[in-house]
Amino acid sequence: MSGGMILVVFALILWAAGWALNARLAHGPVSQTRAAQIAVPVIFGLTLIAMWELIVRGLAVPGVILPAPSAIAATFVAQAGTLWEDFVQTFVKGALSGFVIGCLAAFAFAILADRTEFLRRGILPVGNFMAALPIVGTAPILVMWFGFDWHSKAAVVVVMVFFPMLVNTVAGLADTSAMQRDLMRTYGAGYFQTLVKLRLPAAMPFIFNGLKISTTLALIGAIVAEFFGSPIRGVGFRISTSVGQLALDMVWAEIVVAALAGTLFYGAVAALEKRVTFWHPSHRH
Amino acid sequence: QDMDEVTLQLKWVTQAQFAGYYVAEEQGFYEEENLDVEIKPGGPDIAPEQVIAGGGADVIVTWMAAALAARERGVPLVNIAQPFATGGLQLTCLKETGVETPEDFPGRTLGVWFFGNEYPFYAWMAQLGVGTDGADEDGVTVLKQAFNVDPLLQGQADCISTMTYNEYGQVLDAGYTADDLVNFNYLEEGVGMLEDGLYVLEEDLEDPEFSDKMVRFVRASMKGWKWAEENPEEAAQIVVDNDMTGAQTLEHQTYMMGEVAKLTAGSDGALDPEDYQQTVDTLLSAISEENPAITEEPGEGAWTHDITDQALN
Amino acid sequence: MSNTAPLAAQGAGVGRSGRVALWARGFSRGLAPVLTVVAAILALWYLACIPMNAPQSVLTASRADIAVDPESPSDRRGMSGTALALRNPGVALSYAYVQDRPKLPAPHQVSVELWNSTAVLAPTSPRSLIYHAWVTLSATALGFAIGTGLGILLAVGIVHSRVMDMSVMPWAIISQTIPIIAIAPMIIVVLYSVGIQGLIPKAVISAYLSFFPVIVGMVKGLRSPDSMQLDLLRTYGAKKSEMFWKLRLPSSMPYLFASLKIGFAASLVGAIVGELPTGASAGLGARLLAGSYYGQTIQIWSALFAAAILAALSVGLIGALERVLLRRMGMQQ
Amino acid sequence: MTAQPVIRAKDLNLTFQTNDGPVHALKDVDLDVSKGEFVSFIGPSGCGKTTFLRCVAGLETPTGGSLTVDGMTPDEARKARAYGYVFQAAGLYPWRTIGGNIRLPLEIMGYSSSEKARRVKETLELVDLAGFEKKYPWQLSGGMQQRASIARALSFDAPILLMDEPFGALDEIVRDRLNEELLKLWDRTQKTMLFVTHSIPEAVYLSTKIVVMSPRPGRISDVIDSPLPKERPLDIRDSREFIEVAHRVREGLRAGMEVA
Amino acid sequence: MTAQPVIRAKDLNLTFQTNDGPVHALKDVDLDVSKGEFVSFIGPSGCGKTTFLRCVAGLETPTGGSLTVDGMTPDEARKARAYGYVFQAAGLYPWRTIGGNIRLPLEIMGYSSSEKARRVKETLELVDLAGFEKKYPWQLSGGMQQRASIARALSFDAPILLMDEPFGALDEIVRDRLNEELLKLWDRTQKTMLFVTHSIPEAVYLSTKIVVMSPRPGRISDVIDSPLPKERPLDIRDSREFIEVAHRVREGLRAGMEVA
Ligand SMILES: Nc1ncnc2c1ncn2[C@@H]1O[C@H](COP(=O)(O)OP(=O)(O)OP(=O)(O)O)[C@@H](O)[C@H]1O
Ligand SMILES: Nc1ncnc2c1ncn2[C@@H]1O[C@H](COP(=O)(O)OP(=O)(O)OP(=O)(O)O)[C@@H](O)[C@H]1O
Ligand SMILES: Cc1ncc(C[n+]2csc(CCO)c2C)c(N)n1
Ligand SMILES: [Mg+2]
Ligand SMILES: [Mg+2]
Repeated sequence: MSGGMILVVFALILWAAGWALNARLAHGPVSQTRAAQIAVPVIFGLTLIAMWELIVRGLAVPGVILPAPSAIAATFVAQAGTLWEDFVQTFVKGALSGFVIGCLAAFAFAILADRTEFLRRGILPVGNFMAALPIVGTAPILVMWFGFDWHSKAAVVVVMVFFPMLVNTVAGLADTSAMQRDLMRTYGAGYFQTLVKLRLPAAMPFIFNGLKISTTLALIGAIVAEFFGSPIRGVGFRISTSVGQLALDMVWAEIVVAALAGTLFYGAVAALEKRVTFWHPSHRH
Repeated sequence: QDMDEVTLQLKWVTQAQFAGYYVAEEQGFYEEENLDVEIKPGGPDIAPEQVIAGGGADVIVTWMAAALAARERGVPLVNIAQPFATGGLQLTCLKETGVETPEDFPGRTLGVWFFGNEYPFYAWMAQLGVGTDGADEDGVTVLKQAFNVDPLLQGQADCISTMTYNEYGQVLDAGYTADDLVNFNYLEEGVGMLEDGLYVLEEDLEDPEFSDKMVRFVRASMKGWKWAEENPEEAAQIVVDNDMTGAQTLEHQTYMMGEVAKLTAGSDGALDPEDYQQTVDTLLSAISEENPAITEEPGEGAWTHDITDQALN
Repeated sequence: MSNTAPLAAQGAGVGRSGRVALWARGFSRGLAPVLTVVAAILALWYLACIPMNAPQSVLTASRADIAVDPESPSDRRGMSGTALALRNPGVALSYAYVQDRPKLPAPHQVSVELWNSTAVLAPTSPRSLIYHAWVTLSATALGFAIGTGLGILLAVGIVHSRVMDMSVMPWAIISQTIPIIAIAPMIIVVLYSVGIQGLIPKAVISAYLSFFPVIVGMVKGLRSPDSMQLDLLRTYGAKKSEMFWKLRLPSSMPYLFASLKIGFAASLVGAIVGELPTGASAGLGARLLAGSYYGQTIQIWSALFAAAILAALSVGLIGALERVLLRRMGMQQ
Repeated sequence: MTAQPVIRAKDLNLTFQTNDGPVHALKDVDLDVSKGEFVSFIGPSGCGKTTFLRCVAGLETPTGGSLTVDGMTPDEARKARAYGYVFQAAGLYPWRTIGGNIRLPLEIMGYSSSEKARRVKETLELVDLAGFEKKYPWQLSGGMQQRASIARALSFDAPILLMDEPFGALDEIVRDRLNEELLKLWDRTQKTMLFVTHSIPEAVYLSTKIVVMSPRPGRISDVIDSPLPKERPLDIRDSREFIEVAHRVREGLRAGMEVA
Repeated sequence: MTAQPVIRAKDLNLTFQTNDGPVHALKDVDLDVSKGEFVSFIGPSGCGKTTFLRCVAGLETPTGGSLTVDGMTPDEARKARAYGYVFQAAGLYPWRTIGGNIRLPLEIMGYSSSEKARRVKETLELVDLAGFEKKYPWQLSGGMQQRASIARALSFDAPILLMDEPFGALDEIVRDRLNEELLKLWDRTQKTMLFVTHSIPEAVYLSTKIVVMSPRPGRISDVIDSPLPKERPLDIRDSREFIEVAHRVREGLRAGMEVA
């Protein structure tokens, strides 16, 4: 057996070992602890990365096709400054601002649409139609309209998160049981009171669903938009430029940045969700 | 009898820039050489160097700067033919913005193509001593220009990159006349770099069978180019027929064919070593963070006349 | 424990007095509001065309030797479209809807282009949008099938295996934070190099985007039975498989369909994104790109609308399937 | 006690359309309830008790006949905050604590902070849930949830109290105590009470008027005015009048069952 | 009747951890139930009746003490399909008709088609829901849903029947009838019954053993063996023994309340 094949076999053994370890952690007495809940996915990820390293080396995959994790890590450290600059440009300026504007606008719009039956009936189908629209396609148009800097990226993000948020919020506002609504009616509660005391709390699981979907969309939108014109910084810019320069290690370092940012963003929203919708059955068991 | 298969990866979408290959295919020049050629169109995010490294193509069309950069990064590309004798890359500025000479650049916003096409631009800026981080008065703001000429038309940039055979025509189409525009041709500015050439992997060339295939391929392709130069209208029609997106217009492709013919006119397919050396020197004169194309002489083997010598006999 | 105590959904039957009334009300309840909203959007759209296209209108007019204000092009450069339109109302209006490459094409321009590129041409012509829609749809459908199958399988695994729940779910989330467009060209190149091309690379990207909504929805759906419903089966000593078929699966149906709809839209995005880098092959994504490359805004918009119509039709189909199935299951009143 | 009628149902009909044909939930229901009366509804399950209460509260629209509350339509009365309603199931909001659930109507009706706190405390004590104010609904047993929902309806001053089997999930002792408390409250506040129960003794003990209903179609088969005095110690249940009334109710129920 | 014990609880404890401190739902519960016994549990709401039944069924894991069912752990017994369970709320599956809901356990336990059909029909008649087989749960009134859930538990042959206030939402007449039917069924099948109720007469009428519980912490305060004969016509409720037992239960409940 060649040296390369040995590495590949070793990778498979590592996989089995990692899985076995996780199985013990997950079913063992420690499974409920926080440490185990973090350790299991981390071990899973580490085995995947180790396998990647071994297989890339074992099969001698060219670095311009798929670089090894070790090379990516080295670039990540060496280029930390550039990566940070790209992160600020794409995530903070583009994605985050677009996310906030888009979600707030959708929320306000949902409340407005919800106010009158007529509007809701009109807007929901149109909103659903637009939500199914492959919004990435609007990126070239929005870049044309809003220029190449972060404003157009934010605009793409706004458009991308708007409809999922709108549809979720409207659906959430309607998700109350007959009895819960009847109770409010017996109190002679007004529209606003019913909204604040019943429908908004009841809508929270849906709203957070929309927010969570939007976090991943926001990042994708901001990056995609950079492919259609950008200043010379930003995650999307760097990725496309580095692919052209065959600097695949840099490409993957940027992907790591995006994944880290996205995961933290998602995690933050999920943590908030847990605090706000603690009462929902899916958070209780 | 079985024909030899060849896969060609283009640098960009189907257009008259690659007319020679489509003509050779349609006119049966490849078939005459007993070749079955598959032409794969490229696109904005397809790096031909990466495709060939992954084994997805036998031969690619790319620019020399990108090929040399790939070579330094471990993809040993060899230039086997150079159908484009000169280059069509230029920087096009609007006179009304007040840019007439390179001295007017500082403080301006310039549109540049990246994805391996940025090397000539950075070499030029290095030569002019103009900063590219846009921070100070003496520098320029660089914007990554996408696929079209919008930044110029919409006033987001003072100058943009164009190819003589394509984007420049689009600017003219948009209603500007040649008098409204100033063109800086990279070749004339002394930072020209060789454009579309044919490249293969070094180790493939060691295989005599493969070499032989390439000889026939280059011969047929050059025949196609010459045919295209002589019959620009028919060539444009062939290109349009091969466009699967249905987006190309005959009018624009005819224009493009006319301009491209000017670039291929001086070439019989053989690489001029002086042009090669100029490209290398320019690249080496401007090594920087932004411009990491190559850091040392590519050395022997970055190009060869073996194929063209045999093909032209 | 029993905060979900059952109460017949009272009042559901109120006012359903005959089909005639239903039909009569159908218009005001269904079509009229949608039409109103659409009309409002169209009106806004037409209005927006004027300032959006004003700079080009004014340029065209000045070339045709019509007096415009301000006269010098360099003075005009810094001005907004609205300002230009206000200073040249006549010019802005008369050229707003007739440009070849407008910044914002008017609805009728898009419809005409849509009509010309669908009804007039043979569906097999590369200039026909039907042809491109078909190319995209086939990649979407394949990717959607793969993604949905994978998503359901993983969800079943996650619900039944703690190891999978704890290890796969976080990584499924992380996988979605990777910008797909960044790796799409690489996926295509890598698959190229092992000899796979055409439909499958696009389908792989589609599947990558669509498995996530399905996994999330299905995990939620399979976990949606409340503790009493689960306890009931546990008292029967039901096996895990019986729990799945008799309880988890039926109660996950509404969630499944909701995520199928999102998943399909995601698949379509995936197929289009997969078509972008290979700008010269067929498909709606290639159309979008080619349009963008040549500044053909009308073509971009019509490709976009073709994609939206495709999505709406497919999602509508899934919705119809949902209604039929849920009604047969008695879950819809 | 027999003042002007507050609730006036005339020829009330309600038919539900279901997938297999219409269900006649209420048929030709005629009933007058005067201000301050305590009316119990009793009848086999499915006879339309809940449906009738819902009509009174304006939650269901009758398909025939007329129904007025204090001269207004049920809807207007509802908007005038005439009702306290205890549903057949507890229906607490899961995102609010027990205290928060009881506070809900007080918030809506704009009571002052101190008044809110006072009333929450008072009604929690009334239903024996002091100390559970900060718990969430799912942390309580079924009976405790039901008591919380009673507290919620009692916390504010609605002139009409509609209670749909409020004590169904409670044990006899607590039930007896709550029955007594309810009578006291009624005496003190002069509310008009509509009360659904399945327990004959409970109906007789509490009511000034007992409405016996029978199913398919749901209609009133008997209306019994109670001869019992207003003052009712628990041992009144051993008195002759009590047993007689109970007997008549039981007979009414039997008869209704046989016809159906 | 006093054969070997089927259910054996020794020093059983169960504590729930909640947001504001632990709740001691069961404390030091000792109880033996013999095969074929009919045991009723009575006690104020929140005293742990439901929790105890859930422990027996293996749905809740005690935090202390031991509990065996037929010598097995509750979990093993559950897998051996020893239980029929009627929950405090009906808990019908909304996507199945009433008939489909009753068929559910039969499907799981692999009864033959004809047997399934026969049993569904039989139990529907038993609970007076013949003709509602094809209706969906939300088309039924609260009491009808509860009856359907009783039918579901009775349709198959589990040796141990756990019923958590099954008749809470039913009217007296139907309740009486179902009480009689339940006794007949018990007599015929020799099942072991654990039955939670809030009605003292019901507990006394049905049981061979009455367990009185008291809350905070939930524990057993009295266990009363019934002296009543196995044959029990409805009017046994007027007998002296009956009234005496009822009295003892009531006293037990009172005492438990005062201590708490
Ligand atoms: N939403 C509905 N759709 C169709 N039928 C309904 C609906 N709600 C109630 N019904 C039917 O109307 C009849 C009366 O129901 P209702 O809930 O008023 O009975 P009830 O007297 O309150 O019974 P219970 O004592 O069991 O609560 C029943 O036959 C029931 O099946
Ligand atoms: N999931 C839970 N989390 C926290 N506390 C709980 C939970 N379930 C029950 N409890 C508590 O345990 C105690 C006993 O509850 P249980 O449901 O057994 O009462 P019960 O005797 O059945 O009352 P009821 O007659 O009202 O149904 C109560 O104080 C209740 O608040
Ligand atoms: C993203 C991207 N932008 C620009 C170019 C530059 N380019 C090289 S060849 C060619 C065709 C000329 O019309 C063009 C435009 C590229 N390759 N990729
Ligand atoms: Mg009812
Ligand atoms: Mg209980």
